[in-house]
Amino acid sequence: MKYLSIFMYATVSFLLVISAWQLVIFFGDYPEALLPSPFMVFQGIISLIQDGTLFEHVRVSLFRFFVGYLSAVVVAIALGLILGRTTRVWKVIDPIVQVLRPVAPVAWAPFIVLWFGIGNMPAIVIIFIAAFFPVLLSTVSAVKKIDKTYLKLAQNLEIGKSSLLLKIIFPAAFPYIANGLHIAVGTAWIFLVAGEMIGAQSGLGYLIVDSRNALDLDLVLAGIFFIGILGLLLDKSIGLFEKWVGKQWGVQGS
Amino acid sequence: MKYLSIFMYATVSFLLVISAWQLVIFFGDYPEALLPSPFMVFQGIISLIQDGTLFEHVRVSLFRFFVGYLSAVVVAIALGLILGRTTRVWKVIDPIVQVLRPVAPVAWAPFIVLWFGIGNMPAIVIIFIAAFFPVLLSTVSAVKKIDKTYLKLAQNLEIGKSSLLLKIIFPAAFPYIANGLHIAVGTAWIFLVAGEMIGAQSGLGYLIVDSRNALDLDLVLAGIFFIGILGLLLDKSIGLFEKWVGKQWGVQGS
Amino acid sequence: GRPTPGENDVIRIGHLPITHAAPLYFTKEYEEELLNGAEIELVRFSSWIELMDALNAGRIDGASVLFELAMKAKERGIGISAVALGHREGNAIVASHDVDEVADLKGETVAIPHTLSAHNLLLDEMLQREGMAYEDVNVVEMPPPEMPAALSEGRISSYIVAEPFGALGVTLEAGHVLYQSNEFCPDSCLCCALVLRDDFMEEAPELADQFVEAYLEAGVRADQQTEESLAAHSNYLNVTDEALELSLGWITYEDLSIGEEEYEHLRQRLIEMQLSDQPPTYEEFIDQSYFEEER
Amino acid sequence: MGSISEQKILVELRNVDKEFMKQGLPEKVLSGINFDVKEGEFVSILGKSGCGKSTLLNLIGGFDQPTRGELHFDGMPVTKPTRRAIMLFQFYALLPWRSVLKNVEIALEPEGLSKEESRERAMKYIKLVGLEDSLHQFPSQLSGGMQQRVAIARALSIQPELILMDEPFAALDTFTRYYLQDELLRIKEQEGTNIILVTHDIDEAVYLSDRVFIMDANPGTIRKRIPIQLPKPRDRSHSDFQYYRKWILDEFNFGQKLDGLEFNI
Amino acid sequence: MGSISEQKILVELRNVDKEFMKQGLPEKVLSGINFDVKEGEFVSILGKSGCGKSTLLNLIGGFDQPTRGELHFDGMPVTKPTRRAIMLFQFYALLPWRSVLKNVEIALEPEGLSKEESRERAMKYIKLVGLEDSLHQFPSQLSGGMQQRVAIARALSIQPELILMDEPFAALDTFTRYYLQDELLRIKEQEGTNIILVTHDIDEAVYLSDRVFIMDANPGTIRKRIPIQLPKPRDRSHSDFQYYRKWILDEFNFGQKLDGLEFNI
Ligand SMILES: Nc1ncnc2c1ncn2[C@@H]1O[C@H](COP(=O)(O)OP(=O)(O)OP(=O)(O)O)[C@@H](O)[C@H]1O
Ligand SMILES: Nc1ncnc2c1ncn2[C@@H]1O[C@H](COP(=O)(O)OP(=O)(O)OP(=O)(O)O)[C@@H](O)[C@H]1O
Ligand SMILES: [Mg+2]
Ligand SMILES: [Mg+2]
Repeated sequence: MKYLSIFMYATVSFLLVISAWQLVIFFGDYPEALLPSPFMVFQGIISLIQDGTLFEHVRVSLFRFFVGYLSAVVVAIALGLILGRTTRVWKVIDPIVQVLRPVAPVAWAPFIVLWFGIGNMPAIVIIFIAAFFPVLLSTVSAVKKIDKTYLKLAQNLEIGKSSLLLKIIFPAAFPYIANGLHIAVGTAWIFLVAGEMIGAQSGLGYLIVDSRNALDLDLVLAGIFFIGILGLLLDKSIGLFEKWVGKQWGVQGS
Repeated sequence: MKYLSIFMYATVSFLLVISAWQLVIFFGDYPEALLPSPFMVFQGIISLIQDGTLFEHVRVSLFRFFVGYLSAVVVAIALGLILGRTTRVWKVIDPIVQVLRPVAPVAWAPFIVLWFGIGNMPAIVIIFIAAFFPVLLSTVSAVKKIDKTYLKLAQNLEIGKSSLLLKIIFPAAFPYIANGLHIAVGTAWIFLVAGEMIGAQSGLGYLIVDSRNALDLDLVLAGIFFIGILGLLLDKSIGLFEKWVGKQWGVQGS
Repeated sequence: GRPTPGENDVIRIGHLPITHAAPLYFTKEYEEELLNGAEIELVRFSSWIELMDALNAGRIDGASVLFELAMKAKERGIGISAVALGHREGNAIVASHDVDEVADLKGETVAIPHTLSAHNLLLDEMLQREGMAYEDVNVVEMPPPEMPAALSEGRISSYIVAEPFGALGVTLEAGHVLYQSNEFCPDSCLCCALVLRDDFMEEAPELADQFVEAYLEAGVRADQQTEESLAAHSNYLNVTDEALELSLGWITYEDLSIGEEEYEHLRQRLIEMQLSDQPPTYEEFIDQSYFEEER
Repeated sequence: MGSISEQKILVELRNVDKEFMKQGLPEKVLSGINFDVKEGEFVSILGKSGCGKSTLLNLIGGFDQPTRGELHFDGMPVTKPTRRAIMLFQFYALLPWRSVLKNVEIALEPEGLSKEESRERAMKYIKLVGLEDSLHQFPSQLSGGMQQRVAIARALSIQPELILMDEPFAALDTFTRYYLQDELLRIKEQEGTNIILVTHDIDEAVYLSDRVFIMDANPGTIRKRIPIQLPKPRDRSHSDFQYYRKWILDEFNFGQKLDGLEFNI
Repeated sequence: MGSISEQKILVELRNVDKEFMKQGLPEKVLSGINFDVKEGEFVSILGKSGCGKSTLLNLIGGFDQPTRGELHFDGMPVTKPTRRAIMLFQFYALLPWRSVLKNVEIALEPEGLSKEESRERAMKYIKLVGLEDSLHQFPSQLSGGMQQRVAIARALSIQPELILMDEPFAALDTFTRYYLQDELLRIKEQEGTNIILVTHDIDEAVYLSDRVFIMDANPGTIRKRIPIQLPKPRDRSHSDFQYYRKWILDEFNFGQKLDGLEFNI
């Protein structure tokens, strides 16, 4: 029932977009090379699927994404848990993070090539950078925001340092960290296109850039379509993951 | 006292970065053109300040940023307040938003150029897109999350529709909307570089891209430095703005 | 698309900051002298993609662009014509110090800026000469500014790209010149072209005439290796004098006319390499009327 | 008692049932509720947590509809909330972004008064609850007790016929609670508003009400109606007071033994 | 009383002051607090909201240090929290991501018991509070009363000499509160733990304690120590009970008139 209704609404919005698009083409009178029609894009999608390249691009992109994202998450959470508890060290690190964070990962491209070369690495590094800061900042602030009662309790029970970090601080901070993970999935995925512009020879970002190079705007739109759909799926999966952890930890609904 | 200590910590972190950087250069033995030294970057910054171009780049970038960001905020909040209250319409719009959101604004470049030309507009449009989705989504979810008691109260008092929206729903949702505004400042600013790659002839993003094309990596780093500092200032200002609104509305601390 | 021709007499021409666009710089530098009253606005882009977007959408009146890329746009139905070359020669194959001959590149990575470029064709030509296949090397597309760094760090073994990046690689001692383009295809390695939008030429034919004439004259001036000309170059290209001089030594701007034969060669190469199905013919795409008037 | 029974009936519930869907199945939360509240009466509904007190109050206020049965307010079926019956919420439902004065004034907006009239009316009721010195303070700057007094002023300013109170003093400390209970009685005397109060505090019910309805849970029913025949003001430590207190306590202890309270807490 | 005064002194406060910085200036929250708690005694500290009750309890527990004065626990100065004196928090401080059993087991971790011993000890105290059927449930699946019972089991499992309780039943409804108060007395009898309880509920203080300390605010001082000389179990509606109740009520009403309660709420 619930899925059926979601599906119905999605269909309505899909039809809405297609008609709006067709109307723009109809009234705007653009050359096809500059604004492909829905049908052309559909054909493009089909051809990508048929010759198997789509599958390959998706596979490569997801691989890069997961390597970059997961390593960023692990490093950022570990660092964040420690930095959140060591106020003075964080005060020194904080200005650095604050200045680095607003810089687009793309701006680092020359240095990324210098240190990490070309191919998979630049995309992975850019996704790493894009995911790292949101997760780090949300972990640090999650640790700082922990209900003081938990800390008092731990003091009172004379719980050891490592137990405190793993069994109390981490789970207590988790809901807020999860929020950071959620935001980071979005931002990191957005930077996939940028990351795959630096010397990559495959992946959805490359597909878009390469099709743009070849003036195949229908394939650009097909690429955009798949990036959007996969981004949506990634977002939903991390939502499910959050729920699953929540269930393990007895948080209901929230 | 408080500002003094912030300043001291910032100085320590600054020195830390500079020394780490110098060490990398020392041990890595990279050609200067590929990894400029702190001193070269400092010289670059000075020369940018002296010939006045820096000021111009900053002015243009901030102008584009504010036009894009503020218009996105106004449109997204207005739409969000309405969509948050009309569940069925939102169910149709939601899938569209969810699929569009993970697509990098850069991927739209061919269409942005087609409709908006080159110069200021692509940067403004890209910043608009980057800011629009976080604000819209946070507004909609803020409206949906409003404490039901406020709505019951409004029903009970028989308060009119427009009063309800402006005097109850908007202020009640504001803290959460403000959170969206905060996130959006960061994301939007990150996309400045991308936006100023499309035919712009000035701005900090242009400075970075153009210096990169000229292999003037010292100026690239100078540009990164200013993007970082300005991003930090923007972030702090929106923080102050939030606090100011909070004060007007009697929210203390939080 | 609807063109937005520059207000009044402003001609908007797109380019990338490379030595290959020098005639444009000189047109701008001597604008008052050459254009009597008209104005040219040089719009600098950071990559070919963005430049093509603007050209296709009619946001600029013309551009100095990779010939092959312009042909692709024409094939796609964009109303543009090539009126002159950007330059001749000036495409060096730069290789790392441990590559002494082409055979050393087997299995190595070679960078080019774009598949639709003279550099790609050049690579293929070079490999063919040495009896190697295109597939013997690992070709990657990457932004030109990243190439010297990638070469220096051993991420790639060679790159072929527009100037001044070749010269920059050499002056940074990241690599050495393996070959110059003229060693493979003398006079027929068409690289960059000046293309104008047809609607611009139709709406302001006199302005277009004036501009192309100025452009050709500017080419002659750009070719002179005088102090003055060097100074003009460095007004537009922010590179060391050393790299600039090296780079200019490899290029000529004197004869910018597009010969039918050399164009046909390029067409065939594109088809051979399966980069294009039906590239436009000489008649469709090349407008040499300016040269005819002159002669 | 005599005089009240002759007065007109303000609220009337006839066989009211309320079901909520729980995991797809309907669950009966209220079952066969029958009672009248007469004009001038102060009625308390007393019951354990989760027995359906808030649900019942929501029905009376028109915030929700009964699954079965009839519900009348002043002779008319209740279909939606109106300004004639104002709910006072447990956590006050003040708008934290508006000052005390503006919190009261927003309630007067739908009456279309002039600015001066509206200000005057608001001031009158703010004075009534003794908050004229905190006019321009925000709710967060007030103690819990003061916040609830603002909510009372807001409710009164509308001059409703009925005020519905959902555990209004539960979040306050004992001393503040005692004080506000006295205030409430004084104001009710002065304004003559009818009040239905929901609470789980036996003392509060006995101290304030003319009648106490005792509720049972699973499903919520009215087990007993106890008229409190004590003169007001009442003395909390007087033996008559203790008599009612003990009576009600025993009622619950009796229930406790039957249901096995241990498993309900 | 006789037997208690001969017993050893467990907690001893001598001229304890506590100041907090408020907008850069020190504000005295507690002033000249002096009292002893003897072994076996159940002491309640009764006071209005904000009078410094929690601050006082934090000092005794070692969570904070007095600005002036001395504080001894079992003859030793208190410098930091220890497992010998366990605090029971108002909102239970259960770890919501751990089941009932694991919430108790984590408290036993520092004792270095084997897995079986630890499980056995946890089970013993979970049974004591009657929650053996909810072993694997999460706190969010329990009612407030059950949650507080888990917290009590956790505190007891450590077998501390002293339990400090900060308004432990304030968030529960009256009936649950009554029930848990009885439970608490039963458990205290069985385990022999000393308890210091902070509350603003007069009935609770009278019902549970051997002695009630009444606090004044601004700055917090102990105004009165009232020994409750009633046999346990006590009857809430007995006249002796009411006698103490009225006495304490009058104490506060007396204070009220002096301070002008209206401006303190
Ligand atoms: N909207 C709803 N949907 C489903 N079940 C509900 C809803 N509202 C209340 N219930 C259920 O109805 C029962 C009674 O709830 P209600 O809030 O009326 O109790 P209460 O007596 O006010 O309790 P408390 O003293 O804790 O406020 C509870 O079991 C609750 O879970
Ligand atoms: N960490 C702190 N910093 C500054 N002031 C504090 C701090 N803790 C408490 N106070 C102040 O000390 C006073 C007493 O607070 P405390 O929490 O001890 O009161 P309480 O009697 O427990 O009140 P309640 O019944 O509301 O819990 C209050 O005025 C409070 O604002
Ligand atoms: Mg309720
Ligand atoms: Mg307290």
